[in-house]
Order: sequence, then C-alpha cells, then structure tokens
Amino acid sequence: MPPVAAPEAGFPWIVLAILLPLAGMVAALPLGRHARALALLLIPAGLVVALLLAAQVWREGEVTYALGGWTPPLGIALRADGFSAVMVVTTAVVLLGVALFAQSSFRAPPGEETRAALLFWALLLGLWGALNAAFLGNDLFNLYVALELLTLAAVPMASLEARAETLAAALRYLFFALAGSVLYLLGAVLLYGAYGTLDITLLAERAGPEPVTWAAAALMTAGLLAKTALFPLHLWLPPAHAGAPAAASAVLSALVVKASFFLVLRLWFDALPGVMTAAAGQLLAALGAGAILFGSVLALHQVRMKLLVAYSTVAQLGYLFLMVPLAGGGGAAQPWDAGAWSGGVLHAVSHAFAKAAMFLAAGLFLRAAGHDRIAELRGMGAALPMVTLAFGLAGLSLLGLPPSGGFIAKWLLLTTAMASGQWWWALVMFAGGLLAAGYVFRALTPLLARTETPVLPGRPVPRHQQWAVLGLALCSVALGVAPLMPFALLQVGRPEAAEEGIG
Amino acid sequence: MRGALLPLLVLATSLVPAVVIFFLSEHAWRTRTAINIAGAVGKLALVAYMLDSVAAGAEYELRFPLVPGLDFLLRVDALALLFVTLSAALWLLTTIYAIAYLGEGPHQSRFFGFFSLCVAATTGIALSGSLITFFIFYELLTLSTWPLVVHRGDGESFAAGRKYLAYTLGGSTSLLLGIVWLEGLVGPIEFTRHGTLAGLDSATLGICFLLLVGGLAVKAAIVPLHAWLPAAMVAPAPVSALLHAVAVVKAGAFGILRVVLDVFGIGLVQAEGLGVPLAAMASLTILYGSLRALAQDDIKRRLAFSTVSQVSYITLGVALAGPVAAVGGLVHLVHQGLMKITLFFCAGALAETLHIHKVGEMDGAGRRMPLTMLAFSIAALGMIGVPPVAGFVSKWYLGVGGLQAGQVWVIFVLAGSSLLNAAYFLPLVYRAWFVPPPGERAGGWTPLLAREGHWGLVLPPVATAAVALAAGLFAAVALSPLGWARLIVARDYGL
Amino acid sequence: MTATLYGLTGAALVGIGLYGLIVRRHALRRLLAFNLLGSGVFLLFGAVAERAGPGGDPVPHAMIITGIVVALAATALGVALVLHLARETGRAEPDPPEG
Amino acid sequence: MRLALDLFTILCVSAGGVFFLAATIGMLRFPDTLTRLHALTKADNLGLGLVVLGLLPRMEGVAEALKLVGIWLLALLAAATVAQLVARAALRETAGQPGGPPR
Amino acid sequence: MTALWLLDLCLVAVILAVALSAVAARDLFAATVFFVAYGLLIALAWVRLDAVDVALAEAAIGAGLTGVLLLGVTARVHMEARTPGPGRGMRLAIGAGCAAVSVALAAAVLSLPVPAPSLVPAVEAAIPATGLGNPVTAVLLAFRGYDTLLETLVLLLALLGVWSLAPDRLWGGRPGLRHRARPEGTLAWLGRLLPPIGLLVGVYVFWIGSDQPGGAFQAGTILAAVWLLAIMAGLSDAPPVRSLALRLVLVAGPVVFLGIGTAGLFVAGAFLGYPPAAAKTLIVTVEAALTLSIAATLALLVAGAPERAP
Repeated sequence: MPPVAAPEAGFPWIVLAILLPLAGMVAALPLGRHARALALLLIPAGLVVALLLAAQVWREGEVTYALGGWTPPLGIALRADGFSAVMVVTTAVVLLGVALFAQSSFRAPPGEETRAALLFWALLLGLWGALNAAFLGNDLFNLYVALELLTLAAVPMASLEARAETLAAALRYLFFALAGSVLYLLGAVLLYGAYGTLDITLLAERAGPEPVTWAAAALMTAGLLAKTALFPLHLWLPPAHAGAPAAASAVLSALVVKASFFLVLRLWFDALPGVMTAAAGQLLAALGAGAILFGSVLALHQVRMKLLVAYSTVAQLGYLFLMVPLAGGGGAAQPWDAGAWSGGVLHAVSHAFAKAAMFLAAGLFLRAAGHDRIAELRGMGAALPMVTLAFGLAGLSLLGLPPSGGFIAKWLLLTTAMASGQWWWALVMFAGGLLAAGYVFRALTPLLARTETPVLPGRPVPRHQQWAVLGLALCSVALGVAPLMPFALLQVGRPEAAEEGIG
Repeated sequence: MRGALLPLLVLATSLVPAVVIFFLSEHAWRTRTAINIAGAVGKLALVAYMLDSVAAGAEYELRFPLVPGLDFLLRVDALALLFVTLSAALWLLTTIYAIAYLGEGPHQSRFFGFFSLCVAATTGIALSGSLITFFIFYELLTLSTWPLVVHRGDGESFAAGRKYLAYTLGGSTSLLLGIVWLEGLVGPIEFTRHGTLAGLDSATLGICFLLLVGGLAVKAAIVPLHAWLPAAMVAPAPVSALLHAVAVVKAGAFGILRVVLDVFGIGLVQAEGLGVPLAAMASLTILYGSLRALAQDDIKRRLAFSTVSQVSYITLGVALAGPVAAVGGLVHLVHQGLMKITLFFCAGALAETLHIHKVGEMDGAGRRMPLTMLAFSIAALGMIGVPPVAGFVSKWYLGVGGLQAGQVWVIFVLAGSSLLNAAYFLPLVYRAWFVPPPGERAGGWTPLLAREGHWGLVLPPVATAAVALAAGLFAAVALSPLGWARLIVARDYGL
Repeated sequence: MTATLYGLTGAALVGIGLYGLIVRRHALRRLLAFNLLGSGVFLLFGAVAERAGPGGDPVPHAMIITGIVVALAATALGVALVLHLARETGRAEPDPPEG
Repeated sequence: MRLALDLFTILCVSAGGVFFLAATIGMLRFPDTLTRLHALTKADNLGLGLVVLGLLPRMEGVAEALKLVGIWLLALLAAATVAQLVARAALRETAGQPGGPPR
Repeated sequence: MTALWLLDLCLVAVILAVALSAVAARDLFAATVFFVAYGLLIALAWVRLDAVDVALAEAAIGAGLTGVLLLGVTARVHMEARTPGPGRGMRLAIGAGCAAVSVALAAAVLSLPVPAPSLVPAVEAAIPATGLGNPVTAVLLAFRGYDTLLETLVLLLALLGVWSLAPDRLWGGRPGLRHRARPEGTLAWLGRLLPPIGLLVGVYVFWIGSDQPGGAFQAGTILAAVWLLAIMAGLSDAPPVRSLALRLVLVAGPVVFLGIGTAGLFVAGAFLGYPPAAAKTLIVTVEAALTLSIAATLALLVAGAPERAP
C-alpha cells in the first residue's frame, strides 16, 4: 500500500522535538569550535518546540505520528501523550539551566578547539535527542535503540574528566547499562514472537496474561531497573554520577535515569496493563522501599557532597516506584482520579529540577572551595548565599516539604496509600522524608556555620552560574506552588491502568 | 472579588518584604528597616480594616486549586483574625526591638528575611481555611524558624537547631500521617464544612485525633514534647520573643484549636471522650512547666518553661468543651502573647544593657532600669493572675468554665499554677525593686541612676505591658480580646 | 523444526553469556561475554523470524542487523575504556580490588 | 549423464573431505608450529579445491561457478599470507626476540 | 531431510562448545580466538535460518570487526584479572541461575503460538511502494528507517565517546598506533593486492543490497576492513581527528538521511517518507552516503582514540 496520507493536520512538533537535537549533534562535530554556540542556540529553541508540543497535546489530546507514513505494526509510530509532553518539557528546562551553567565552564579559548568543549556540547545534544526519542517513541525495539543512544551518550559524559576512578566508574556503568539493554531486548524478542508486533498500543490490545508475556515482562523490567539503578542494582550510579563534571552529573542524575523509569511505566501501564499482577507491583515497590532506606542511610554517611547527592538520587528513585502498587488505589473519596500515578510523575519531575540544582550547587561549592568535603565547607553559606539558598530549596523537594513540588507529589501518594489501605507504603515515605531531612540538613549545617574570618571563594564563581542554579531550584518550588497545569496536562491520554490499577 | 484579595494582601505584606530583604545587601540597613516597618504597618492597617467588617459578619475567602479537587484556601473568619491581630501587632513592636537589639550584627539581611518569612507563615497558619493549607504554612514555619534558631552559627546554636528540627519534623510527620489518614477516607477537609468526620468509626477517630494533636503538641510544647523550647533559648532575644511567645508556640496551640473546633467539632470530641485526656495532658504540662521554671537560674530558660506551662491554658480551655472555658482558652491566646512578649523584651533589654542573665544578678535592676522593670512587673503580675492585668481575665474564665463543665479539679490546677507562677516571678520583682544594686549601702535610698537601654529596647515592652493592662481593664469592650473571643464562641460555634 | 532448534541454542547462549558477564572480573572477558549474550538474543530473534515460514520474516532480520551494529558500537566504547583504564591504573577491572 | 555428474560430485567432495580430515589430524599430531602450518595450508586448500571442483557441475550458471572459484582463490591467497605471518611470528618467538608484531 | 537435520545438530553442538570454551578459556588470547571462530559459526547458523543479510552482517561485524577490536586490545592490555572472581560455591549458584534463565527462555520459545504471527504479508504488500527487491533493505531504510537513523547516530556517538578518552594535549591528533611494515614483506604485498578486490566486493555488496542480500552496513564494514588492512600494512595512516574532511565524511550519512527524511516531510507527507516515484533512487542515495560514513566510523572505532600528534 502506498504511504498513508499525511497524518492528521497540525505541524509535527513531535518530529521536530527529536530532529532538532539530533541534527544539532550531527552538525556539532564538523562545526568544532562553534559547537558551543550551536548548542546555546538550539537548546532555547528546543524549549520553545517542547512547549508548543505540550500545547498541541493540551489542545488536541494524544498526538500520534506514523514515521514515513507506514502505520504500525509495519512502521514505527511516535506518540506524545500528557506524560511524555511533561517529560519533554522538563528535559528542555533542565537542559536550559545546565547549558546556562556550563556555557562558561566548557568554553574553548577563542579560535581554538579543545576536547572537553567540543565533546561536552556534542554529547549533551546527543543525550537530549536520545531522551526525546525515548519519551516520544511508541515501538519497543525503537525504544531499545533510543536507550542505547542514551547510554552511549551518558557513559562518555561520566568519564569526561578521564581520571582513573571516573574511567572505572564509566566502565561499570557501561556494563550495567549494556546488561540492562540486552535483557530488555530479550523481552522485546519474546513479545514479538508471541504477538507479531512491538508497537505499544497494538500490544495493549493483543497481549494477554500468558507465560511468555510474564517472562518477557520480567526480563524487560529487570533490564530497565538495571538502567534506572534501582536498589539492588544501584552500585554503578554513585561513583559514575559523582565522578562526572558538575553539569554532566546534573543531567545524568536528573534526566538519564528518568528515561528508563519512563519506559517501566510505559511497559506496566500502557503496553501490558492486563499482564502485570498486583504482587509484581508490591515487589517493585518493596525494591523501591529498599532503595529509599538503603540510599538515605548511605547518603547520611558520605563525606563528599557530590557522593551525598548521588546517593540521594538512589534514594529518591525508590519513591518513584512506590507509585506502581498505589496506582488505582484512590477510592471514591478523592475528588481527583489517578492520584498516585500523577503524584509519582510529579515527583519525578520535581526531583529532576531539584537534583539538577543540587548537583550544580555542589559543583559550584567544589569550584569555590577546591574540594567538596562537607565538613570543611564551613562558612561557604556567607560566601555563596544564592547557591546555599538554591541547595536548601532543592533539599525541600527531596524532603517533600512545602512549598516544593515534592510535597504535592508526596501528598497525593500518601492520601492514595491511606485510602487504599496500603499504609505500609506511607510509613516508608515518612521514613524516607525524615532520613532525607537527616542528610540535607547535615550538608546545610556547615554552610551556615559562622567562621571567624569570612570565607571568600577560592576561584570566583560567575553570577550567571549562580542564577542558573537558583532558577532550577525555583522551578521545583514553582511546581509545588502551581501544580495544576502539569497535573491537568498529565491526564491527557492517561492509561486506564493508572486509574483502575494493575492486575 | 475584592474580598478574595484581602487575605492575599495580608499575607503579601510579610511575604514580599521577606523576598525583597533576602536580596538586599548587608549594609543597606536603612531600606531594610523602611521595608520592615512599612510591611508591619501595612499589615496592621489591613487587619484593623478587616476587624470591623468581620465583626459585622463579612467573610473574605481566596481559593485556587492546587490539584483539581484539592484547594489552597485562605479564609478570614473571626478565630483567624484573633491570631492575625496578635501577630501583626507584635510583629511591628518586635521589628523595632530587633533593629535596636541587633545593631550592626552580621547576616542581618538573612535574619530579617527569615524573620518576615516566619511572620508570613504565622499569618498563613491563622488564615488557612483547609487542612492542606494549614499544613503548608505549618511546615513553612518550621523551615523559616530553623535558620533563626541557628542564626549565631556556633556549635551550641546548631545543637539547639538539631534538637528543634528533630522534634518539629517528627511532629510534622505525625501530623501529616493523621491528616492523610483522614483525607484518605473522607477527601479534602475544609474548616467550613463541619461534621465531615461523622461517619468514621471511633477507633480511627481516636488514633487520628492522637496523631493530629500529637503533631501539634510538639509546637504547642505540651509535655513530653516540649524539650526543644528551652534549648532554643540560645537564639537572639527578638527570636525568642516573637517566635517562642507568639509565632511557633501559638501556631501549635492555634492548630489544636482548629482541630478540636473545626475538624472534629466540640460535639464529636466530647462524644468520643477525647476531651478529658487532652485536658489532663494540658494540666500536667501546666504544673510541670511551672515546677521546672522554679528550678531555672537563667532568666530566659525560666521564661521558656513558663511559656510551656502558660500555652497549655489554651489547650485546657478548649479541651473542657464548655463555652466559658473555650472563651477563656481563646482569650488567653492573646493575653499570654502580650504578657510573655513583654517579659522576653525586658529579659533581652536586661541582658543587652546590664548584661544580666541570671536571676541572682537582678539586684536593684529596678533602680537602674525603672521603665523596663515596671513593664516586667506588670507582665509578671499578669502572669500570676493578679487583676486588673489581662492574665486574671483568662484564668477567671477558665476557672468558671471548668466548674461549668463539671471538672472541679481544674480549679485546683489553676490555683496551684498561679501559686507556682508567683513563686518563680515574685523573687525577680522583689530583687529588682527592694534589693539595692551591688556595691551600694543597704537601706539608703540613692537617687535613681536611671540607665535605660536604647529607646528601641524600652518602648516595645512598655507598649505591650500597657496593652496587657488595657486588655484587662477594658475587657468588657466589644473590640477587646475578651469581647472578640466571646463573639467567636457565640457566633461561629454556637455554644 | 530448525527454527526451534536454533531458538533453544539462542536460549543456551544467553545463559552462557550471562554467566560469563556475571562471573568474569576481567573487563575484556565481560565484553566478550556480553557479545555472546547479544548474539544469543539475536539467534533467538532469528528463530522467531524463521517460525513465520520459509524465507523468514524480514522485519526481525532488519532489527537484528541494527542490533549487531549497536552491539559493536558499545563494544568499541568498552574496549576504548578498558584500554585507557589499563593505561591509567595498570589493571583491567572496573571494580577496585576488594580488601 | 546426470548419474555420471552426480557420481563425480560425490567422489570429489568425499576426496576433499578426506584431505580436510588429514589436515586436522596433521594439525593435532605435528610437534611444532611450522609443521602444523604446513599441514594446514597444504591439505586444507587442496581439500577446498576438490570440494569446489565437485560442486561446479551443480551450479546453475557460469557466473555462479566463477564466483565459487573466486572464493577458492581468495581462500588460497589468505591462507598463504597468514601462513607466512604466523611462521615469521613463530620464528621470532623461538629465536628469543621479543614477540613484536611480525611485520 | 535428515542430512540437513544432522548438519544442524552438529553445527549447534560446535557453536555451544566454542561458546563455552570462549567463556571458560584460561587465557584471554585463546578466548578471543574462540570468539572469532564462534562468530563465523553463528554466520553459518544465520544461513541455515534463511537470513543471509544477517549472516553477512554477523560475519563482517560480529566475527570480523569485533574480533579485530578484541584482538587489538588483547595485544595492548597484557594483564590478567587480579581481583578474585566469585568463589566456587558462588560460581555454581550463578551457573545454576543462568541455567534457570536459559531453561525459562527455552520454555518460552517452545510455548510461542503455532501459527506464528508474521509481518511477511504486510511487507510484501508495502514493498512495491519502495521499488526495492530485498525486503530486509526495504525494512531497514523505509518501513523502519527511523531505527536505522538512530543506529547511525549511535555509531557516531560511540566514536565521539571513544575520542573523548584522548588526553587533552593530543586532541586533534591521529588515532591508534603508527603501523610500519617491511616494504617488501608479505603484509605489505597483501596490503597492496587485497584492497582493490575488497573495494570491488564492497561496492558490489552495497549495489546489490537493493534487490539481493547485502546493503549499507555489510558493505560499509567490508570497506572499513579494507581501510584497516591498508593502515595495518603501513600503506596509509589514520587521518588526524581535527581534519574537517574526515568529519564531513563521518557525518555525510546522517546528514543525507536527515536531509532526505525532512524533504520527505514536505514531499511525501511524512518524516522519513519517500515519494513512491523516486523512492528507489532516494533510498540508494541514502545508502551510498551511509555506506561511506559507516566505513569511516567503523574503521576509526577500531583505530581508537587519538594517541599521536596530528
């Protein structure tokens, strides 16, 4: 059959959202010295495209796009529902903050091209394209290739400062990521064998609770959990994220681990809702609870600030998976539906902003003090008041205290937990909140301590970097003050399982 | 629509200064002072305007949805206005006092930023119309007071800060658990719709009541959750004055008022038999607080334990579930604030001017700082319950209320506590006035060597003492705290 | 029938590859095991394609070619990391020697 | 005619098989690298030649046949050069020189 | 048919044996040689599974280039693992676990539905619009062209990742070691004789890819192998990383693919769509550019990060 008539009207922002960053990466290599300028041009444009895509999804509901005109199961389709639109916008905003931050630390002297300058910007654009491809793809094998693109952009980012420990961390990261991808592919192969398609929407219609589908789901989830660094598969994350340069670790912790989390939700809620049993949901949440407790306790014992923030990522990722058994537990009393599902996603978004701000702040402290041993950062609060404020605001979101986005997410998850009688998950969240208070205030105390001689930053910290950090932290707070718009956008094209629950 | 703007404006008058001051440089003290005073006066004006319109029955409400179905609600009702008036008036005086007290101390922008933020949180707590709004501002209060407690930045204040955080975050966890449990079962709870909890079984109600009041008891410093209050005395005097006399402690008590009066409703509390244990706990705190105050040598720690005991009067009033006792509790919210802040102001002035920290060093203080000590004495007498100062009025109503509710033991608690108050306040007053200052011949009446502190340290305590006296003398006036408390109990809760 | 035989072989190769990936400490051997695991998965996919009748299903074949190229890219990056790690530390294992 | 051609194919391919067997046994039994190389290159190439010869009549067109012979020639070329390089490396090893890349 | 069945059994047995010895080999060099042999056997298996395109790709990329990569680094990384692997008991447990995974997979394969779902009819229906004969190339470049686009970017990113490991002072330099060969030596002779044949075969495989098994990736790999042989024979040297010409060759494939894909947006109504009339010519152009870029990228991936001054 000839290519299908043009997909329904409306400019294909969904294609541009992927095309822009990937074309940027391809152009960055020959542009050499000017790669930084190209990136600083494309990233704001990308934010505009993301917002227009979100507006299109908001107006017209779910946007699907058959690439090349070939409709699934033969061709590959892109799908932008509320969830992916929110993630694409979050990615664009975080990247804007990171780019604003990194434009001075990754700048080649005029007329010359340095390794770090060219490669940071090229890899950042590649990473961004891979993230958008993962958020907007609707074909499981295509998502496998997008995940590989993401891994191959993230691993060199982790080892950009080619020291011994970052190389070892990057290598361990590569092994975990590759093992995860192969297991994911194995699951996809079984699904293709059983149902003849890998398109998520078609799979939702065809997939039934047979042994093959359980095996495939187990393998794919195991693979994705390895890439999301959920406890007990989290060993690679702290050294990799702490070793990377500040701008890179911000993107790694805030966004890269979210892509595989996004795919777990796509798999469990969109592709195979009927297949997943409630027990599997409880197991996933149990791993999440383990991550929260394990990650927080380890974060409490860290000496270096970047490692503390990295372990806090391990803990906060646990929160995201608590939402899986809670989805659909809203019950009649709640005036909003799919509370837990939306709460989990809002937590992912607010964590992205907060974690990016925290890593960038830690990077600034490292740059100003020459080291990031927490105990010896005394008086840095006076030297860098804005950065300390940003670190504190970001800490709020991790604690789930108002006025941060984390609070609204925690509130939705808690009310659903209590309404559906699963009170043990509520206790886990409380324990996580208190432990998070432990390590955030442990990091804040030396900053606010008063020293006899006022501490001056060793190397001057440019103002725009401080504004970038504060901006990201304020985004997380803004999500807490006005969560209505993101919450409503999330409901567009929301999977039914998000409301009825799994299994 | 104009009505919806007023609560937002009241909130903004302390939120906006907070944000602006944060970004002010350290030595721009003139602009900082101007902004502070303007904010305080603006709030006072707005409150004054609302006082008479709410008395006439008007209601102002601002509602915007956080999440479809879950609304952020600011509502100005009579009870809210009671607390807002108190905090607005005292914020103005405390700002003047703090400016004088801190002088050229470091990190002033940070201090006044968090100071205004803390008042904004207190106003928010007062104006909140739903449990989630209340919880948001309740947590904001913790977060804005912690930097003030650790303002000095030395080891001791960080230890106090850590203890403060441990208690308050623990309390907020139990509060959140209670709220979430209730809201999980009955959906978002607002203070206007009474009787939403009628359908629940008594076991859940009991546990939720325990969780809610337990969480609030931390800030209301009810025994055994009071230990953070004396420890937080290391903070500078204005902090302990505003925070521990007006903002933090009152927030806890106000929260208990909201929970008992609006969330559960007095009828349900009585039906479930939760009133009596709460009253017992309050009484235990009253006595325990006074006893511990007796043993303290440091003036500020003695005042801290006195606060622990005095705040529980409010809880006692509400727990007794009679209309008169409720009026007593409500009016004590204001009276205790006025009197306690005067005592803290004077203690701060004494420490700052004459470097007196211990009770033993009070000899002849009256001779050297007559005005400050006069205010101190009035407030001390008021605390003991000596008429005509305001303290007597609230104790009188509590006593009558207790009798009315058939709880005779309340009288003995009140009497015992008054005696203890006398036991730990009178020595200070006696030393100040009747014992000559050290290095003087006994018995001789030397001319008054008045060496009052900076006017900013003297004026506020005198003003608050005068208002406390007026609140006692003109209690019958409709706009007096007692009149307003009666209005609240009669109109809003129909008791 | 041949499809099922090769499918079982693919399953066996996945087991062998997984074993090598977990047990071996030397990074190059783990990369080699990863390639075995990958080719096992692709063989399984080829068997699935062959079950669709003589001549096989071209769509999985295209996916397998894509998979092989991606596996090579990942191996190349792994090899480069091992090379530079060995030059920096004189050892070829990502994990620091325990104890 | 068909039968003769089939007979010819069977004969040639089985002869090729024998030569491959011989090469394998040679490789296993011979003492050192050089002799093993000798067995591998000689016997394997001859075996392959015979097999190709045997398959020629079964090819459809001349192009197919030429491709088959082309493959055989390439195999010969590869075997020859590899044998040379491995031999040089073996000599370098046995003569005690550091085993540098045998160029 | 029993003879073919017998061949399959033998092939499978040998494959498993070689795979096990590759994992269990004591010395790294032996493991790598076993791996190369394993790659060739798997290529045979692909022929048995009627997937000739994949057989070509597996032989060229799986066995060939991956083998060269591993051999190259084995020569330069001489040390065996010093961190002790898991103990005996642990090894058995992991072995049992992996065996369990295999058995579960086997069971899953056996329980796949008998009328196996297939996209063959869909492909046969859609292939005339692309004007191609070889269905695999049609899927690769038309129906699932987006996968292939991402895949070429994966290659480019891998190359950037490898280059990112170079020391800062050597940035822009030439990758890999400088290979020298005795001018009259056999390797130099092979380096002069084979490349022309290789080029011919590479272009043939690329050209025939539209209608017969073959295509951009297999051809690209052959051309990369030819270039590597020339480098190893010392006849040519890896180009400096900063040379613009090299970078343009590297990005030629993705740029042409993206360009034609975006043009498709306006002409054929969908991104990566081809107007039916000019579908074949466009696809072949894209394949040509891809072959060029893939050849350069794969060769440089094997050469490694810049190690010498430009």
